[in-house]
Amino acid sequence: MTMLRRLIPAPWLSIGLFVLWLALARSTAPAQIVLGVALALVIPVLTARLRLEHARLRRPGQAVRFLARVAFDVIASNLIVARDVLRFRTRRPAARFVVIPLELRDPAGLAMLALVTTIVPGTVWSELAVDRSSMLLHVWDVDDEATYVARFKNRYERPLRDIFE
Amino acid sequence: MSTGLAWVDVIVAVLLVLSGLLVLISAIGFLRLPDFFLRMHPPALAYTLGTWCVAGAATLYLSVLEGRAALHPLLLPVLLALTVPVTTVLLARVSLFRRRRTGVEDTPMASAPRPTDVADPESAPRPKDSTAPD
Amino acid sequence: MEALLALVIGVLAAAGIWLVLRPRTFQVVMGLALLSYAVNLFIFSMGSLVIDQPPIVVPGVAADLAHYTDPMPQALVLTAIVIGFATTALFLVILLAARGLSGTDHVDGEQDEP
Amino acid sequence: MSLLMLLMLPFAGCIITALLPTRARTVLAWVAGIVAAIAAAQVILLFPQVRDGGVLLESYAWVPSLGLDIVLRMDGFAWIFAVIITTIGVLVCLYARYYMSPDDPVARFYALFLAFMGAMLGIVLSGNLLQLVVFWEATSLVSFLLIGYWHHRVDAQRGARMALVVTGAGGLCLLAGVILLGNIVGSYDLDTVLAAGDVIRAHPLYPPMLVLILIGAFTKSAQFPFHFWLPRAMAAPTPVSAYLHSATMVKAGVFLLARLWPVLSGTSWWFWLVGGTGALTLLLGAFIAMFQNDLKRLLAYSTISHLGLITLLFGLNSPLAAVAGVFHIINHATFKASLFMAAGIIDHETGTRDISRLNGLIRAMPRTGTLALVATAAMAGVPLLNGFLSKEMFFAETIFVHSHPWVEWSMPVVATIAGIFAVVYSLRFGYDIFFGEPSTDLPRTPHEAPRWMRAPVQLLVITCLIVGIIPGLSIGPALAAAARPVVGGELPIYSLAVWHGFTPPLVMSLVAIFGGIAGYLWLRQRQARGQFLRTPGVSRFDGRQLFESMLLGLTRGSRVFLRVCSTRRLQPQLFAVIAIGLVLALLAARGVPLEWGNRARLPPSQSFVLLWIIGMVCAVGAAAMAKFHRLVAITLMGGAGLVTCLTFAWFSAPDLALTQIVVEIITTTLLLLGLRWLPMREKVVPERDPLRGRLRRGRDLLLAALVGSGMAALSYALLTRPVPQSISPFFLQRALPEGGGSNVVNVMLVDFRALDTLGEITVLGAVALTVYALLRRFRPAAESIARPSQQRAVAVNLDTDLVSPSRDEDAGGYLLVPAVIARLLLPIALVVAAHFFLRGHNEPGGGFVAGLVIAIALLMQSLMSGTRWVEARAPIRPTRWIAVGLLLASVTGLGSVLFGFPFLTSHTVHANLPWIGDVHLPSATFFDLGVLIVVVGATLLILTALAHQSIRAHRQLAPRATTHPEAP
Amino acid sequence: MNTLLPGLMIVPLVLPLMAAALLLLVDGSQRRLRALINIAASLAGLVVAAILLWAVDHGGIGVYLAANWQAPFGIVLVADRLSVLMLVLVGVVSTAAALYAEAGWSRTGAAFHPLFQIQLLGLNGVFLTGDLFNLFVFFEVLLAASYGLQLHGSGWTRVRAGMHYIAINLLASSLFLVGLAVLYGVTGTLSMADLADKATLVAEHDRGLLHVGAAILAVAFLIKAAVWPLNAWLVPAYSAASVPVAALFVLMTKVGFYALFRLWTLVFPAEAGLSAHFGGTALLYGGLLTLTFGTVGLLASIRLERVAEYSVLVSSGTLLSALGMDSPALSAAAVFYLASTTLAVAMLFLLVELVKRTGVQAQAQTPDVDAAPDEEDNLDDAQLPLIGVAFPISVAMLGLAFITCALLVAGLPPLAGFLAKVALLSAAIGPNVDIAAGPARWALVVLLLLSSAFATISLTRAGIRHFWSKGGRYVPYLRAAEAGAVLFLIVAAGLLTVYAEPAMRYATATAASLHAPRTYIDAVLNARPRPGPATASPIGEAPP
Amino acid sequence: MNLLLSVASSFALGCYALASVLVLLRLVGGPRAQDRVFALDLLYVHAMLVVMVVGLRYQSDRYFEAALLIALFGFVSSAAMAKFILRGEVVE
Ligand code: NA
Ligand code: NA
Repeated sequence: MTMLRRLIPAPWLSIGLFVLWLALARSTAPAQIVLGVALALVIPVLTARLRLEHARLRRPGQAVRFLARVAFDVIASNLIVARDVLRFRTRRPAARFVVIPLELRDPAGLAMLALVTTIVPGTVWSELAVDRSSMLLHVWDVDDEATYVARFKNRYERPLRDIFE
Repeated sequence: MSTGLAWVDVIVAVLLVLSGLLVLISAIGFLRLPDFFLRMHPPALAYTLGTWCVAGAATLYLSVLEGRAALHPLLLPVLLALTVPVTTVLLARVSLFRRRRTGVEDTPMASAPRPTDVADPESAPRPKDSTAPD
Repeated sequence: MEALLALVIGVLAAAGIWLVLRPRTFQVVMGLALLSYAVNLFIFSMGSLVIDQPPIVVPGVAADLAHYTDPMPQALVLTAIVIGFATTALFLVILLAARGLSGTDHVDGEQDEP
Repeated sequence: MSLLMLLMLPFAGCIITALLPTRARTVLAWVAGIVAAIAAAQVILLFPQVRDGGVLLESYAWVPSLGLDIVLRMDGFAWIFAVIITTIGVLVCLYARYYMSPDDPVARFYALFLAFMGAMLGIVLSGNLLQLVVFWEATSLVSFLLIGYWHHRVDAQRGARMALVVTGAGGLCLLAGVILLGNIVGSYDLDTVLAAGDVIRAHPLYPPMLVLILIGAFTKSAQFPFHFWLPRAMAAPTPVSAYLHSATMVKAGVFLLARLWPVLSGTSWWFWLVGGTGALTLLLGAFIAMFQNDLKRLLAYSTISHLGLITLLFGLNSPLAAVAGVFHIINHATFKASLFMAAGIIDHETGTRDISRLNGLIRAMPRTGTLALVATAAMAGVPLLNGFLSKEMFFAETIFVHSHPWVEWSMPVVATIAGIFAVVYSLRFGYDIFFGEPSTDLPRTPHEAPRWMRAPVQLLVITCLIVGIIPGLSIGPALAAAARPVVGGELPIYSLAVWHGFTPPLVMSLVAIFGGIAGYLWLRQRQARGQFLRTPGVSRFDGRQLFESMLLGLTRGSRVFLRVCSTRRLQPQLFAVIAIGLVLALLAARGVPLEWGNRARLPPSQSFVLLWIIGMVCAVGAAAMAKFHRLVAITLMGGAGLVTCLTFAWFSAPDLALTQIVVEIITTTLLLLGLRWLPMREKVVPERDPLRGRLRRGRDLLLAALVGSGMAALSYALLTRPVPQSISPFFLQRALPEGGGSNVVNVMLVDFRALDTLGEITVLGAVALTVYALLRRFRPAAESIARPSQQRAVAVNLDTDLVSPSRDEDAGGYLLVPAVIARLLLPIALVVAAHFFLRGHNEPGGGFVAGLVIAIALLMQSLMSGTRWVEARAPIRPTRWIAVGLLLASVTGLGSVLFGFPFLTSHTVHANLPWIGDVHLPSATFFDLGVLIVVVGATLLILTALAHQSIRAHRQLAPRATTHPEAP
Repeated sequence: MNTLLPGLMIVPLVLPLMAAALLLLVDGSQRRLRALINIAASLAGLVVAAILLWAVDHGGIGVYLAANWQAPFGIVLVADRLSVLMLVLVGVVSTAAALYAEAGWSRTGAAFHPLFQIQLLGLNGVFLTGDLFNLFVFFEVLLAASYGLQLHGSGWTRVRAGMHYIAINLLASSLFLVGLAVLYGVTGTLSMADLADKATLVAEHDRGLLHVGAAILAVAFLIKAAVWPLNAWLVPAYSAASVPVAALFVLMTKVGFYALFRLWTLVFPAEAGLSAHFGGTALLYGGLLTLTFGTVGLLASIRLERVAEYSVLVSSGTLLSALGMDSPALSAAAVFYLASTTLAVAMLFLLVELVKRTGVQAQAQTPDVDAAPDEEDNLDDAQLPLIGVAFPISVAMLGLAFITCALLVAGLPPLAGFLAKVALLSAAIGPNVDIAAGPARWALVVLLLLSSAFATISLTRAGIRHFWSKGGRYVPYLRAAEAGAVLFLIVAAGLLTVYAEPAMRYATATAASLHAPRTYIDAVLNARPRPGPATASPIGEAPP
Repeated sequence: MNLLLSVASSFALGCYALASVLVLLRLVGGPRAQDRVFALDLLYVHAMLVVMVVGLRYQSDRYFEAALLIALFGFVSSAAMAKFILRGEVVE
């Protein structure tokens, strides 16, 4: 186990790299597979010390579901923000900063949260408390802050805690 | 420039047009919105759906053209999603820092303990004398 | 298109030259960088200006200049870009050293002579 | 013993003496004297061979293609000179043994003395005019060192330098003249030249050539107006004066006049130039000599006068005069050398050379006094002494001058007046020193000089007497032998006798003698009254002052010239480069009107028009902002770079687009790293002269606009021309079959033009090393040593994530998200790099882009997690990477040499592996790997060297920070 | 050239490159090893260059097809008489400089040795390459290394001079690129030999563009050759450079001249029709102006290093004027002069520092000869004793070396410098001496003589100041490496003097072949790659 | 030649170019540094889109790598600038 652990310190990363290689190579020829496996094995070992320590993906299945949800949110928000931009003169969105208390502490999870808020139009990750106990979010259009916070935590933070912690 | 399959062409065309419009709207928003934090929202249109549309179009188009699954264009939105937060997170922090430094108190702090950027906003140099770039 | 590319080259060159002639070291380094854009585009424009004919040979396509763009200027520009990068880096560091040693960012280390 | 041996002997002696102990003056004198004596004996023994017009000739090839060979040639004239040089050389060696102080480091003296003897022999034995110039300049140089022998004395320094500059410059003129002469004749060989008199005199370039050669001769022989160096050269030790400045070196000039007399003389140019200069010098030298108070100075001016006399004789265009000239050369050498030696003895014994202080010495040193008086009489032209004979011949010649009536009339008068002057100064030398009340306040108590110190003087004086009394028997044959070559082989009829009857010359002699005595008495009277203590009237002829002020003026003028014609400022230099480039390009285009070509134009694309407009706006914006808003300028330049990249991509240059992007990113980061050490905003210094500033900016703007337009026009002209018959199809055809890759650009980089790439990565490596070396000693500007204002604004005792995030071992603070993402991107970037590297040969990519991808990925880690964090985990040593990369690339290149192919020839290994199939591994891949490694190493070296400055600054600031209360 | 020797042509490139890489790998503490590698590599370069010189002189032009591609497609290395002569000069000067550097200069900053070798690579590359763009690359190699070496030791004067030097050279590089791009755009080739052929075929209405390209290129070269008024960078840059580097830099101005000489004789020979001697007048007058400037500068020079720097300008001016006159005889003289002046000025640069060590003790400071008060004559012993002051051995040796060097620099007899001057003067005056030969010829003659005279004046002035002093003098220490380096150059100059005839013959042959470039062109274009596996294997088919 | 795709891609390219011009106005006009940096970041994204669409238009897969590089590294310059504005130095 430890031997395998040392050989493949980050299995998910290795898989990701292997897929990345095949996609880049645009081929599944034997030679490319051999090369892909080699890179997927070698690179994580080489970069082991430069990676985030203790980062672990615990629930891959949930991760996939989470990403699908985010994708949906992205598309929906895109349309909303596009509409709001076009009619900005007549109706201004109720943009404001929202403080969101956090239970998520894992750096990878927090990064993922930042990533999600960034790519979902309508939210901008602005600041994280020093002790990671809360974050500041700029929101494009929010009616009720409390509702929004609850929805946000439920929709994004909880799944991420499940996945990373 | 054609796959020979009409439905593919139509889908690709629609996706391209959609992408163009989204990017244009995002740029309009970026140019016209009055506040920096407001301006940070519309660009997401460009690097999410604007890109997704093109990536989807390319994937579809190339796959049909080459007769095999050409999934590599999809790497672009993925990589973009990974990298774009770096700049936006930093820029948001920049904007907050500068607002607080110049004493604009309309931005709340994240929580207690307060991550204060400036010891005493009053004693901070005025923007005119500031050596910070603008 | 050709006229416009020529115009771009001209504007880049003019901007670069203008900066190169300025008295501040930082202006000079920016000028040299802009000038290198102009020069690279200039070399590039010596080849045939064609669209979608990269010099990557495809079996079955006649290997001549009617089907591929001229690879030579590209090879030259590639080398020139690298060398330009290196020299910009060097000039930047010199500029910093000069700044530290002379206390001013004037190219001569002193303000204009009377 | 051949002539070559004769010539080499003094030089050999020079080396031997130089190696002997420096104060062993007796040994040194013996060695030098023996060398000189052997040479003298050798020369004298050669007399039978040259007596009847025989010529000894030896030739050694040196540079035949320049016409410069070592030709040693001895005829009677050269022989008599060689005799003078060697015999007086022996005497001076002996004399110097006693003259020089026991504490003097005389090895140098004797070495230089012998070297001079060799050089002088070289002149007289030259059978090739270029060779003559060689030895000519050698005598100038050695005389410089001899005059400056007592180099701690300023007079010696100045005198030496003046002598060198005047005679050296004269030598250069002589060189030019000789080369002209050689080109007229077609040879530098003396015999050939001597046979070409008619051609030479008829040549249109004869006057300039003559003038150049004469300048050489006149400077050496101290003729007016170049005479002034000789008195100054008296700062030399007296043996040097006796040898160089009376007997030998100053005779080189008249030697040359005599040597070339057969071919150069006989024209009115010659008569006026040579005769005129001689006459002037004769008079002037004698006149000034009368008023000198320094023994050696007096002798020096007398020498000038006598040299003028000889010059005048040669200038008279008459064979008889030429014979007289030769005769006077010999006579002057004997009496003047002895006089110098006597003066040296007096100086040596009394400690002074001041005539006004020296009186009645005949009592203290009767023998020396007697000898000196005889020699003085010879100098004055008293009968029964050799000086009288040649002077008599001179007087005779002045009477028979055929020229302008005015000249015919004035020549004897001039000669007589000069004779009077000579008697006056001779009396001053003789009577003033040796007679009268003995002086009592001399630095040393005078007594007779050692016997062997007087011996050389004795010998010379005896010679004067013998020649003076029995000229025909003693000097007759030698003079005939010497004069024959000078007059071109046919001697005129002359008689060497003391008594020719009561002739006009005798009358002139008598007038001179009695007039001289009268003049002396008159002058003494006046000087006793305090008059005429300095030379009256000729101070304006003082060439020395003229020379010195000319030299000083020239030096000052040259500095002004340099200030005007050069600059230490950068902007004018850059302006000159650009402006000259523009002007030359415009001039080159002139004559052929610039026409646009007729190549089919590309259809315009609106989107690209827009993009290019963006690019241009960015470029202009960057230019406008670079002064006060550096960050903005960098941002705008990024925009311009991006548009450039898109242009490459659009116009079928994917490789360029890739490279441009990564280079752009690295450059921007680099500039930002540098920006840390520049103050954010410059103080706006009000311009001292706003109008001038505006004018300058207007001028620069105009130039920039002109160059821009020029570049645009040039590129448009070329863009619209039909493509020339380029060599490029070759690359397209061979890339795949022979280069083993379908990406032609990459195949060019690693195969067709791999040498370029090798050079390019070397450049990268060299620059990185330079940057590293420079930054190791980096000292930031005072105002940027402190932490940036953004960081200072954050109080250290506040609990904020902005206080140095690098304290966190893991990602933290405001950099948490960026750091996590950056670390995830690293493996991704490595896969991408591998992708670019491996496909580069066939598709866009390659080692360079791959290397930069890796470098950026690593840079990103430093950016987000701090350099120290990265270096603790990835101990990369960039210099090693550079070295390994360069080695790999060159070893790969050498691999082909092992197989007998040229450097960098690409080979491909083909293999068929089970399951995987055909594998092609071109050697170019290893070359490209070398490129990759160098690129990673060099880029990282530059970036980390720069990034380390911040760490250093933090470390230096750390002690200061601890004085503040710090948060836990 | 026989079959074995072309293989040697790559050594001047590979040797310094690999030496540089090795030097980077050798730990900084192993000084001896570094010094050994550096000197050995330089010396080996000299030996190889000497063999090449012999081979080229006896066997004709050597052509090396790098990467086995035929000209004009691949990059060709060409060893003709001029280029191997330059290689030999690089070898001699670099060996001396490498030796000298070990006395201390190599330790005053980082990466001296690798940069030194890279500089040699650049120089050798410039002289060997037959390809215009490759010439650019090697220019950049030598410049990149020279930037590093120039800045070696840091300090404000160095950095300021370096900044100016670099800025101007970067601009020059841009001009180089633009010029060569235009030439490529007009002729479609980069091989110099092929360029010579193609240039004759350029259509009438394109010839103006060809000339524009050549003119822009020429400006780039002229900056390197330090033509006036583009030479203001030289004096500060050279005087700021450390001693061995300054000696090496003497070769740098020769690079600009070499490039002009090579290209102009190839592309614009007398047979080039409308383009014959293109720009010759500009070169001539540029050269004369430079010569004037350098000559005046010599006179103005008080400090010895200034004399050396202005001597560089004098050589440049002389060479350019000779090139501009476009006469084989003058070119031959120029080639000989090139060799002698390079050795001479390099030696002078090495001597500057040593000579300065003879600095007189403070209380016995001798005023400048010119500025000394005009004293009354020393008639009395009381004023100053008539007893000489002995020279310590080291000063005596130094003095001899200085005199030798001064003779070489000023072109005084009997050394090679004089022979070169005679050759130049003789060629400038010409065998059919004609007063109407043109003012330029006579101007050249006058300037040549003046430069000698002024060099004599300022060298004497400097010599007096450093060697002749009123009072006490420090006995300078001379390290073996320093003395060895100077001696090495003296021996080289001595050989050039003694073997002046073969050297002159060589120079004449060099000039003759440069003025009849057909042999060069044919040699390059007719060289065929070695058939091998790469060329033999058919498309897409793997050999068994 | 499929007119539909040609028009659609031209339209998309036109939109990108126009959008870039708008972004350029922010880049030039600011008002603050963060606006400019954000604008540069956006320009990179636009450039990537342009490259992709051009590739699509010419049915070429060779433009993909350029787009890939922009997607992967386009943020580095702007991130470095952001950090510079925030901290006054890029690497601490
Ligand atoms: Na968002
Ligand atoms: Na007296």
